Amino acid sequence: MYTNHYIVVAIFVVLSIILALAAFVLGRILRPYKPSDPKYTTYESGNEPVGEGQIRFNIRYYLFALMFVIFDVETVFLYPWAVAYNKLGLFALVEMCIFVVLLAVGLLYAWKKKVLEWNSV
Amino acid sequence: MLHLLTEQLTWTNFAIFCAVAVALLLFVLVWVMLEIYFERKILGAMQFRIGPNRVGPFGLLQSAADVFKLLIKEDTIPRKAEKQLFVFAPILTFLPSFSIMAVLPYADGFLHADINVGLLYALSLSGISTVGIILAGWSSNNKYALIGGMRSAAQMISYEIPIIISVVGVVMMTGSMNIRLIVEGQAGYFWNWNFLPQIIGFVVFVIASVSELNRTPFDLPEAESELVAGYHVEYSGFRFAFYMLAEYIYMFVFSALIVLIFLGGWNAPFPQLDFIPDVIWFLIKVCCIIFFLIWLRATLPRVRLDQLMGLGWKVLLPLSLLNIFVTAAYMGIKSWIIGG
Amino acid sequence: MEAMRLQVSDLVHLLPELTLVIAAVVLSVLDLLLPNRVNRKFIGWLTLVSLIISGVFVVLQLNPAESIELLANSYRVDDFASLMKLVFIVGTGFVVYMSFSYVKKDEIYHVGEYYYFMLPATLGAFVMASSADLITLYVGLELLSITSYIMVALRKKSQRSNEAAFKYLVMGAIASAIILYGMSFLYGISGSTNLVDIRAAIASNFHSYEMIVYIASFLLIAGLSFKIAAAPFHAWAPDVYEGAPTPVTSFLAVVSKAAAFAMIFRMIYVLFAVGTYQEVADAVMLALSVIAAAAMIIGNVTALRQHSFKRLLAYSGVANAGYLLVPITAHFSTAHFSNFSEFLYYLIAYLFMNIGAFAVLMILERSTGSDQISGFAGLYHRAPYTAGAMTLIVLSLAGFPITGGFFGKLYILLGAMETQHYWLAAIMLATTVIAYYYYFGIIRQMFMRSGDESETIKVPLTLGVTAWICAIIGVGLGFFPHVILNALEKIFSLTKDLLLLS
Amino acid sequence: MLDNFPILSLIAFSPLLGVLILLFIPKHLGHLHKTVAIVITLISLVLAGVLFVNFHTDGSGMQFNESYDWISFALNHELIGQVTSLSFEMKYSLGVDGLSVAMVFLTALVAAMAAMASVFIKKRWKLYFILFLLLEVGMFGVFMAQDLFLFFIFFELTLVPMFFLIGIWGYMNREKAANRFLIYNGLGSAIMFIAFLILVSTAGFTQIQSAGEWKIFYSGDIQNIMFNLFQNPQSYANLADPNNVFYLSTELRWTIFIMLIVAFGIKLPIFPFHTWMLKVHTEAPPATVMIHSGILLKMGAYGLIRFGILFFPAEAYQIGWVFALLGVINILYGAILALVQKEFKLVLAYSSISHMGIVLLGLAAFNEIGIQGAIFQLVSHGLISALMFLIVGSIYERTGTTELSRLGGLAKSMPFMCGILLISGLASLGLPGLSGFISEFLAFLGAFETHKVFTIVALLGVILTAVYILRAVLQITFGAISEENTRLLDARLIEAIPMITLVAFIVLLGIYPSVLNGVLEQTVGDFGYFITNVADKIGG
Amino acid sequence: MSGSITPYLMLAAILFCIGLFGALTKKNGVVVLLSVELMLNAVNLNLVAFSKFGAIPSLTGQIFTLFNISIAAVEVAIGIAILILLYRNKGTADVTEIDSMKR
Repeated sequence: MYTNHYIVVAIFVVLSIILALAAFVLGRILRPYKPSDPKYTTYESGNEPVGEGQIRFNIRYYLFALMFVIFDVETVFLYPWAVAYNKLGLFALVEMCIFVVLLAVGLLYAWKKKVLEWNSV
Repeated sequence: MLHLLTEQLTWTNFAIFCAVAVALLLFVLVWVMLEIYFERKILGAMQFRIGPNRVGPFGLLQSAADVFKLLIKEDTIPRKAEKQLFVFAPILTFLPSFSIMAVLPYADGFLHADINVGLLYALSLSGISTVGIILAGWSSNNKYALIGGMRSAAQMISYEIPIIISVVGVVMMTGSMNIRLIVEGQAGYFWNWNFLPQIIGFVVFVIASVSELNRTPFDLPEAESELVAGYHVEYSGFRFAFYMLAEYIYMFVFSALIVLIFLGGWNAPFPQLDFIPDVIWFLIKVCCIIFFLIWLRATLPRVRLDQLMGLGWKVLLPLSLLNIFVTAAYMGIKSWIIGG
Repeated sequence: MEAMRLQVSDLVHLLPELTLVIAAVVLSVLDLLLPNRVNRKFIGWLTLVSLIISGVFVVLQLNPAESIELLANSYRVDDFASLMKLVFIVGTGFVVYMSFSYVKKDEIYHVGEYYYFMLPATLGAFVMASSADLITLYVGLELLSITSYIMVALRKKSQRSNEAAFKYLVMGAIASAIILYGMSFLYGISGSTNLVDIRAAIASNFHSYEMIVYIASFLLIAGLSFKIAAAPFHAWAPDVYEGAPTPVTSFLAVVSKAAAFAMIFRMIYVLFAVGTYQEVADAVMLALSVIAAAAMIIGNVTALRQHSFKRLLAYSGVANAGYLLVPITAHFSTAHFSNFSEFLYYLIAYLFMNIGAFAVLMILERSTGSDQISGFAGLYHRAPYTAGAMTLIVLSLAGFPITGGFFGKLYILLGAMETQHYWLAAIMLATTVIAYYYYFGIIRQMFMRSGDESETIKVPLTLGVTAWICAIIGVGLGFFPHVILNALEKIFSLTKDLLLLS
Repeated sequence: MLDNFPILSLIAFSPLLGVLILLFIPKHLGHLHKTVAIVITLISLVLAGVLFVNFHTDGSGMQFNESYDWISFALNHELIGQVTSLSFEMKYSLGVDGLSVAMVFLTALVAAMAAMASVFIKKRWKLYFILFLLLEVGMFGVFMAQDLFLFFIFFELTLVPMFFLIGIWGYMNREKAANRFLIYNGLGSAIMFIAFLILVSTAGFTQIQSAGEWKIFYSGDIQNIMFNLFQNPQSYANLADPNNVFYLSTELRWTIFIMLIVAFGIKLPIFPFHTWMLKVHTEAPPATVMIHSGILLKMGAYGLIRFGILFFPAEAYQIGWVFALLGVINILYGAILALVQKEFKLVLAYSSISHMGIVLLGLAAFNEIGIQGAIFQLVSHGLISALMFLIVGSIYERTGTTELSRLGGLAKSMPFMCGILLISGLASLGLPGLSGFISEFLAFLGAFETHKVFTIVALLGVILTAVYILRAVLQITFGAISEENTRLLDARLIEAIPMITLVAFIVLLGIYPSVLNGVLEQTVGDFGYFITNVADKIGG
Repeated sequence: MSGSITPYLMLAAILFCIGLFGALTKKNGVVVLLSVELMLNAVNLNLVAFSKFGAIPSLTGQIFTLFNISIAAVEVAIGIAILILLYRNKGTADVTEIDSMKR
């Protein structure tokens, strides 16, 4: 039964959740609880926090996220092809060449447009 | 184990599955503690220090003590934090790390689940941890945490692509994404292993793995000196422990993946060494990789962020794309020679 | 299994597409590697050249002895596709040519991209026209749509352009999702994505899946109506048209729309026109005709209230989408099977009318800086030749004889009459009369109002040439429609090229 | 003599020559433009005269036929059995019968006069005359076309230049008038077009089957449609069968017929559709109104006869009383409203409505005399109203007003013009010896045979006509003169020539109607025979 | 393994409707894009369900899904890019404020 494999996987997932919950419950029982105001302030090297915590961050992060989305999803096509590579002919390789070249052009584009340069935090 | 998996599911079988899983969990927890102990020990040795030596014999129980300390530590959630997400984030980071272990085979016939897209499963689940890290950074409502989280996310997603593409070559050679089959495809001795024909993929995979693990020289998200502790700056107690747990489990997971995909899994390198059991070989190889990782940490300085990103996108990604064609060419030549 | 696979020899049939792909890649690399100071205009010329080369290949493919079926009939090189491709090529070619006078560095920062993005967009349209498979159809649709989203947003610093792009994206994506949802049901009942197989599945067990067939076809119709901007799914069009750079607007109005029409035509006719149950065909045609009627009425009536010429053209585009839907909904009758020629002829006329109108709009935008209709005031005095061309174009748009627009409408109406769609024809004519009001409003502005007469308008070469070419062809189409239509009849085979009856 | 000579095309497209010449004359040479235009219209007039003279008065059917394949293209027939060709045909085919000849000559005449009267145009000569000549092409074409589509094309061709002529050179509310003209007429032609298309897709569907060949085609050829409708019982249009999509059922016939009435009724204009025409008459420049009232309105009547009545004689016969009723309403409504108008132009506009009512009444008679009267009335009113508006234009140019109260006693300052005005007024009210009398007399005579009551009521209109015409004309000529009107100049030569010419023709028709009658006789006879024949067959 | 297709179709329909509703009503541009993705994923679910339990099960549905996934990714990438652009120029990602072209 092939499902069995996934049941095992499910067991692992559940188990890790149980572990986490158990640990937190255990911790709650064991740990002390002595609230004081400074404990609950946001940490900022011991100073009073300045401004908002959720600051606007650099646009670069988005660009990388976009790059990631594109390249990550393109692997969707690489994997099926790779699995069946032995059964496909030379022409499939040529097709994949074209595909990868297009990907590479995309990378080159990002490169030349300085998307890959990281120039701040 | 394998034959149980092919049978109809019964309650007994289910119980056995659960028991084996729990056993693995316990093993992993112990393993992680040992890992931390040895890391500190080896680092100490490399830096001409002694390392932990007080708790237990040779300081072996030092890690256990640390865990216990974290367990009984007061756990604070900052007032400004987004509480639900803050609580949820460490679990989300930890969960995939352990779940990946379900598909790792440890020896011939010794595995938990034999999924035919095991490789994909492993690699894609590792991506989910990134979400936990971003959540941690965001929900803490702390500038350091946010920047750390974003950096970490940027780094992880940047290196995930080379990782994923670099194993395409292996998949091509094996014709399957089943990790067990990948290992069986390398049956034989070290000249049959994938790391030789896949040398580019291997190198890319190892380097990217180091980065995925956020370890030196790519440990920017945690960069103590600039970001205090990165995304988990606000975490304490056992929530913090979960990040550490996840990190060290990932160390095991990625080492195991390197071994399984490129280094022949449980196969012995020389015919003379066949007498050593499979599982031991597997563990030896994993230990070697882990040692290598620790060694790196002791040796290399931390790179700059722009260098890090540049390496990932401008070197590793093109290399991994190139690897696909190198593999294709290699396979073509091989079949040409064999097919004559 | 071997038939599924693409052979090297098949690449010959894909030459038009390959030309575009290669040109797009080469041009993008070229654009990247050239230093910044180099003027990017030559990329536009190269784009034009590659379009022409591709067009030559398409022409060479016309009227093959046997329609070429690639990849298990999922990609077809037949005359339906080739003719539509020619329309796309001509449309895009004009858009590129007009752009030479439009693109200004301070507004469009990525001149290279601006030009070579036309190529993948056209390629998407090609794929839409050539496909007989849901997957390739969808991929083509998205290739076109996604490229268009970017092109709309190319005026980076313009808030309107951004807004338009976002609206277009969201609406387009929703429409795509709806189309896709419909497609998934078609796949569900047939287990295949090939249109011919789906038709067979519908025919063989229609009654067990009646509901699903209806749901699927209505979802498809709704989604595709979005793409052709037919009412009541047209809300995005005016805003997007207004916000986009004007040549891109004309691209959307002509090529995008034509491509979506190609897709509708192919899908509806292969799936429902013959060989299936009459009732489902009737229901689909009825739904389409309701949309056509709504588009004609809403488009024309709303256009009456517009002050911006661009928005007016958008609504006129909505109305024209309605006109173009009529031959599709007309279906067949005892002696009426010429839906495609009617459609294509009007599409060609529409192409030239619209491109010409946009060319004149661009001339005006350059001189007055706005796209208001009042900008036409006294154009006759300021730029008499442009006003002359515009008059011809407007007459064609309004459907006055003897112009392409008139004969296009005539054939469509005749088809509707031959199939007894009297009400649809009546609506079409009534709305045409409504349209007189706003089309002649432009003429009124040009000839009867006095603008700032002292200031003469400098007409950029490419725009003036485009406007006049379009005006002349528009009128020529009216005088010699039979030239095109007879050629079309010689080339096009209904059973082989459209209905895929093999 | 003219049998193989393309005289019709020559007439129809002779104004295009003028357009070509005008295109190459620089803008500022205004007078040159005018001269060219007048010469060209005179050439057309001469040609039309040649046609008129050469017309075989005893020949029935169409004469001077010219027919060329213009647009003919194949339609897809892959799915229709053994058919070898399926096509659509649109012919360039011209031809004239008595009715057409009369209208063509009228057109040429009025157009030439209007060209001369264009002295009132003060700006943009070049464009004006180009449009004017294009308009003339359209008008000629309408009266000659022997193909439904060709007719429609020419019909539409008159719309655009007219729109410009009104919109650019009109008075204060010119744009509104132009718009209204466009929309109403556009609507009319749209309705007409639907009717035509239904006709073409049913009665225009013809098949020719011979050895091995099976050709079918759709055609807009009028003769072909008539043949299919009446002479060929085997044509699909006549075969009642629920599966026959080409069958022209009774309902469909009625639909088309009513559509045609409405379409041409708007143009004519019949009572409820007349509002646009008032605006045009008051706002358009005089020369344009001459054309409009003199010819364009006649196109409606022409279409009504040619397509409404001749295509659907049985239907027309059955609702003949409706025609008569509408005619009476038009006559009385126009006359009564003309009576109360304060503006001379509006008086004339309503008088046009009233006079068109006479046309309707004449047609409603469905006998030779009635039809002849109707056609006579078309020609006569064309001449009279052109003359009247010419004078109005002259007066307006001098006084700047057409309000009756502000005009008066003009006979003192411009006796010649007032004399002409008086003559035209008398012609309009039907004084014997002038053309108006003949036409009204014939129309009423014909109508009395069939619709006695309506005719008697309509006769009231004649009295009213006399009243309003005399009221207006006498007010202008002999009323109290106002200070500023004393120093007005009389007609210039360029105005006098058209006035005299038109008067001459009015008088000619009045005292020697055979000029026109000869041309019309055979045609009208054919019409009458045809109508009664078909109507009898139907049993109406 | 016996399966009925109905639950999958129901789930897909529900997801699709949620997505459509969200795409048409939500204020935040990002949420709108998310909703669109939800619609596309509902379709993917549909396709995969059909490919397993459809009238004629076949792999084509899964291949279709792969295409959809990648296209959806591209779409959202472009969407985010445009949204960022908009945010830079306008300072908000609230789609209800995108109205500069309303008259």
